[in-house]
Amino acid sequence: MFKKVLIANRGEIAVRVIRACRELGVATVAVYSDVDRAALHVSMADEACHIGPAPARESYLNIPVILAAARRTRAEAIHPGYGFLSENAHFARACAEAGIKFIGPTAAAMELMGSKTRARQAMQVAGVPFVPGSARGLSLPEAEKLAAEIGFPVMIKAAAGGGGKGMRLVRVPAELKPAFETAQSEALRSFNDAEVYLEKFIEKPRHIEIQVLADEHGNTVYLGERECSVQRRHQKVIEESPSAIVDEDMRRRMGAVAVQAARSAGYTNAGTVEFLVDAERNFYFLEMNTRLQVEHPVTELATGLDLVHLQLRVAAGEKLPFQQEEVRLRGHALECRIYAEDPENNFFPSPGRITQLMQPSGPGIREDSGVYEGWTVPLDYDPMLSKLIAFGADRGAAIARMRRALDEYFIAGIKTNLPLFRRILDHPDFTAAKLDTGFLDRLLAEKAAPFTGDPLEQIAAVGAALFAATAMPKNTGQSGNATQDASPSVWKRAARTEGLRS
Amino acid sequence: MFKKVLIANRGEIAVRVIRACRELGVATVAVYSDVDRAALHVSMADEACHIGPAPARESYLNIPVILAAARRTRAEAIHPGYGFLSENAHFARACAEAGIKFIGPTAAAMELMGSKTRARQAMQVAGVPFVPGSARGLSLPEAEKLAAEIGFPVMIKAAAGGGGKGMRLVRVPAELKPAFETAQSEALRSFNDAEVYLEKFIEKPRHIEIQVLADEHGNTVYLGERECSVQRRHQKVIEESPSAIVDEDMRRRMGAVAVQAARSAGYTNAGTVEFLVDAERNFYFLEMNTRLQVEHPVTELATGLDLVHLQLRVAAGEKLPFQQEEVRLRGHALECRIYAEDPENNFFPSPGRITQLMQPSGPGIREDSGVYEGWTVPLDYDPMLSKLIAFGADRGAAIARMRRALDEYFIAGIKTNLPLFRRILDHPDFTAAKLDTGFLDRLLAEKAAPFTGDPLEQIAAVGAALFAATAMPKNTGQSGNATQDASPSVWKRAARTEGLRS
Amino acid sequence: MIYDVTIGEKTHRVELVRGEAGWHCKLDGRPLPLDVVKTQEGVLSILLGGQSYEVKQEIAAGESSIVVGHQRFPAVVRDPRSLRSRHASDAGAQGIRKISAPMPGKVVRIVAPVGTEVEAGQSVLVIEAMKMQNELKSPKKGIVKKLNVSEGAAVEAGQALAEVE
Amino acid sequence: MIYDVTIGEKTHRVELVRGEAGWHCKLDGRPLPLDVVKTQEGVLSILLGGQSYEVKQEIAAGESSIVVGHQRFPAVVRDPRSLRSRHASDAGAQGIRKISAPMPGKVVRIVAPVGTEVEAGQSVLVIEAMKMQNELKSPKKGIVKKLNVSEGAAVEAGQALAEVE
Repeated sequence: MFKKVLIANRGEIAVRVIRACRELGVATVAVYSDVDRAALHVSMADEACHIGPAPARESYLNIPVILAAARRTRAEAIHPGYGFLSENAHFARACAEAGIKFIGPTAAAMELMGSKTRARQAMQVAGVPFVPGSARGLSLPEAEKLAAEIGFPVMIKAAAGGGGKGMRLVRVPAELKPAFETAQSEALRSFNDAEVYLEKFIEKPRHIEIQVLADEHGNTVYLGERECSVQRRHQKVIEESPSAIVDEDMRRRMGAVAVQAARSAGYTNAGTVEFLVDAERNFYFLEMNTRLQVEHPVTELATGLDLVHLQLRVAAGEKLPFQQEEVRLRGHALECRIYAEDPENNFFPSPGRITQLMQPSGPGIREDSGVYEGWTVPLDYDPMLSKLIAFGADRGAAIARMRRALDEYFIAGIKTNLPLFRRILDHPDFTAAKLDTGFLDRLLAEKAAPFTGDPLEQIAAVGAALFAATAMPKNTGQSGNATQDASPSVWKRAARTEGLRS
Repeated sequence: MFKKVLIANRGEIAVRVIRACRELGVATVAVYSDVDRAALHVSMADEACHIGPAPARESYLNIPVILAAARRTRAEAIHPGYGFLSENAHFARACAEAGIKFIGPTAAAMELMGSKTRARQAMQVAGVPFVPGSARGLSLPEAEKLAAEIGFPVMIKAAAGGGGKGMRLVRVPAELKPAFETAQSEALRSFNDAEVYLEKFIEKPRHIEIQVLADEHGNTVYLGERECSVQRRHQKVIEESPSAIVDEDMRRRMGAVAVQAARSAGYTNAGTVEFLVDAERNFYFLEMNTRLQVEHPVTELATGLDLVHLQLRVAAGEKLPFQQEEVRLRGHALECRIYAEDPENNFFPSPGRITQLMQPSGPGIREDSGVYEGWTVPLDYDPMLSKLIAFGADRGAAIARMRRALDEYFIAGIKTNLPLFRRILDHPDFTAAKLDTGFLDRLLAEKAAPFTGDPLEQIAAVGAALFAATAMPKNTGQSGNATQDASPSVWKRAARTEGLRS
Repeated sequence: MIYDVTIGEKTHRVELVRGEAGWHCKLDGRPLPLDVVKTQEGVLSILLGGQSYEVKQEIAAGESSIVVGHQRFPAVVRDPRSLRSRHASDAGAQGIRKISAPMPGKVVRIVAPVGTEVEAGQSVLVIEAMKMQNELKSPKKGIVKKLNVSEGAAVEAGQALAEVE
Repeated sequence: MIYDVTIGEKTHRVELVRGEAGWHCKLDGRPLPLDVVKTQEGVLSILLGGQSYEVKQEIAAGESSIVVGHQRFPAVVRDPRSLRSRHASDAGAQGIRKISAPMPGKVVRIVAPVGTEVEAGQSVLVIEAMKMQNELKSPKKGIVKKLNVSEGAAVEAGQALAEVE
């Protein structure tokens, strides 16, 4: 096993990898930009290197600086997390050249899967059905031509993309040009690569993906599926494992395809093969993500395995410690991605200071968080704060448990999408697993239940008055000035001496 | 399923039961004494009833008041948790007479298992080996006589006992009298029953127990074992499942015995059959605990089941939703009981205000807590604050994960036994699973590693000075007066304006 | 103390007197026998008629909401004697025809320059924050009358960017 | 600011100057190029030579410890100019022959009345708190010279209960 690993990432995934390293006795090196000096991953790591100013291109995407940090700290390997440099073949190659192990697939495998053309060829060999469209980057005229051929609606995607960044759905020819340009500039900003391509858009598909894991001795396994159909603008919001529509047979078939896809690419370490599944449960190859996924915890809870431990062990040259037949799914796991964004206001990011944080716990609840009370969420990066994961004996139990945990969860100072999850989990289509990637947009189009007349309204009114009467403007979301911080204590004094209590 | 359940308990177990009820859509009624008005279980429940002053005998042990609360709130059932009234047959009977379902075994089964004589007879029928001794309460002279017969060392136990309360080990005749009297008065205080009995003491035994679960339709299953050999003064400190020395065959044999014991007692709901296991892996029936155990979470993580859900379902008349063959253990789970006590000072209780609370989370970590930051731990009850549970693919992984979580755990304001766990988890005998109920006493007899010369000492010195320089006497463990609460904000201001940061 | 608490359309009058035994409370004239304990900063435990409520104060982006169980109630509290609001009331609720920045960010593109005719929901400009591009759409059918910003401009939360008439 | 920090047997001199860029620090005369950030109340993130340390202040029962990683260091900080301790130093360390109550509780039994000869470790009296009975043992072989409490008496933490000579 490695003695020391550098984590080229931030937020919850950096924390998650640091925890795994600590559990394996591996020393950790964190990297941080100007705005992340006080971030959780910096405090938790054994060492920390400053890598530049806030903008990702100058810090978390800055290959030379990150490699220099790895050399300086004598890190033997680099874990890229997800996003940032995790699917950047240049980086993987640069690591190899620097004699530092990149914890992920080889640059070659990454390039193959990163190239839609070659990935598509590999899939054809594997006999995988795929969605019609262009396999390579296009100019706007080419895009318009192809779209006309395969017919609308079509999807524009960043060639270097992933995670929905630089993706746009186009339903009518008139929308193509602006969407194409937005996608290009977003792709440029997110991935330093403006190339975009085009695909036929399948109506009401489910998004189901297979987790694969390969060691460097030719062993490749699949670890069940994840359904990620609850999406907003192609950003996954809730994921689960197993999928309600996947039975043993379908799992075996999808798994076999995914393993073959990985093998055909000479794939090593953890990866995910994404499929679109139509109403008839036909599955179409979508893409392979050559990294650890955000939603990997649901697979960990369903299989009892630790994917980051396995990533590290495989990267260190160990063989997979189990065979495919030994992989068994048990129970059901659900993940909610908690973002600093305002669901009541177009989900605009809501950076700022977390003035209060009450986190759920207890049976079947796991939280992978990257924040703490008092931390100021910078506006420079993806606004995901944390992942809340619930496990139960079956899907119903997992949903009930997630509801319970969400009731316990409280964040003040910034807006979050917490209120949204309750709506999703209570929606009859969700509880009935009638899902497709359009589910959430339809739900958001529905009017939220009005709270007026709610029996709790009176309590809320009294509570509001009590808070005003005992004025504690503590959690105002600004990083507190004198009065704001002083008054709580004043109030506390009052409360104790005069006694709020009866 | 019940519409409403009253939880006749407090602390983490009340919170844990409330969570289970919420997950099953069952309304909850909490009860609280004068000192528990601000307790977590009161805030979390749907309803709350005040049941009297701080002393348990006048509140949490007060049967008439608790039954009145159940009637008034129209609770259909009562969950007793553990301790307090959980093994009180009078209470179970009183519930039945009041037409309220007691979530646990029948009063008759409780009495049978509560009576050492009759339990012993049942065990003899079941052909279970048991430890020689008196099956019934004794007078001091009788005790002296019997001790002389079976020979020292002997153990004195409270007839109504459990959880180590009112237990004393006696190695030489001279110690018998004082120990007998201490045990009696402790038994009286803890269980309202001064009766004590006497048993032969087995050298270096392991404590291994079997979880059983029975519905009211004649189905009884066992859910694997728990090893609880890490004890101090007969109080369990760390528990795990499975046990390192129990193989499939031994598990099957112990399980069969436990199920037969339960059947012979007409046992229903969840219960635990405790065994002493000697160096040759012979197991002796110790006692049956007719309640949910503190350490039930390790069984939940190893089996993937939720014992409190199952308790509620079985009590509501449902059949067990699975067969014995379907019960499979996966991975390894470990639990640390976090107490408000000072390991550096005879483990004396350390009640007071929790001024700071940083709790671990992430992969494989579960916490069942009954406290929150700002809560003042009363000195009137058992000083357990929380249970930290770690799950891993195997015992080594679970231990490593628990170490990681303990590093993340921080409590200020009161002393806790957190520092002790690190010592236990690092001890070669523990990692090698060379355990017996004397392990912890031997460890405590060893000198703790001196911190002097530790490379971190310089950092600690600088840190101490920095805290002094920026004087924030926030967490002083007293329930804060004006200056203590005001100064942090003053300090905060200073920090922000002048910038602690470089 | 007397407060007018507006939740949605309804406004409630809450009268509070802090007595020896704790708080005496009247809601819209009716006395409520409350038992209130502050458990944490911004968190109250309220018992009323045997029911237990955990009441939390969520202040974010200048808006104050009261959370009870899993219900959130945007609440505006006024002291009728001083007729000003204690918390800024939710501007979004007032349905003005301005387009303003919901958070700090950068204008990356003007889609509809001044004079452009726009449908309701048609995008007027695109701003970027936290790696996400967001199209700010017109709240109504009309003509873009005013643009206070140009491409590349950094904008503050709440800053008025454009007007549609 | 200058502090003498005593950890175990060692006493370190720490000199602190708060400058524009943050803290300038000397430990026992040697300058330490610290990078310090306060992340939470009572929690510091310290970077020194690339190493990252989370440093927490644990104050409980009047004793102050500094937690670094999973190491706890009981620390006494003195300002040499004012020669008094900022935190009460751990009385237990001083090896006095008094028996004092480690926490509030109730005396349930006097085992060794005044005049009794006791071995080191032999119990002198039993006090109860939080449902646990605890025997307070003699720190030395000797004779119980003094008992300040009687059975049933409520005692405070730190209260001297008996003396053995």
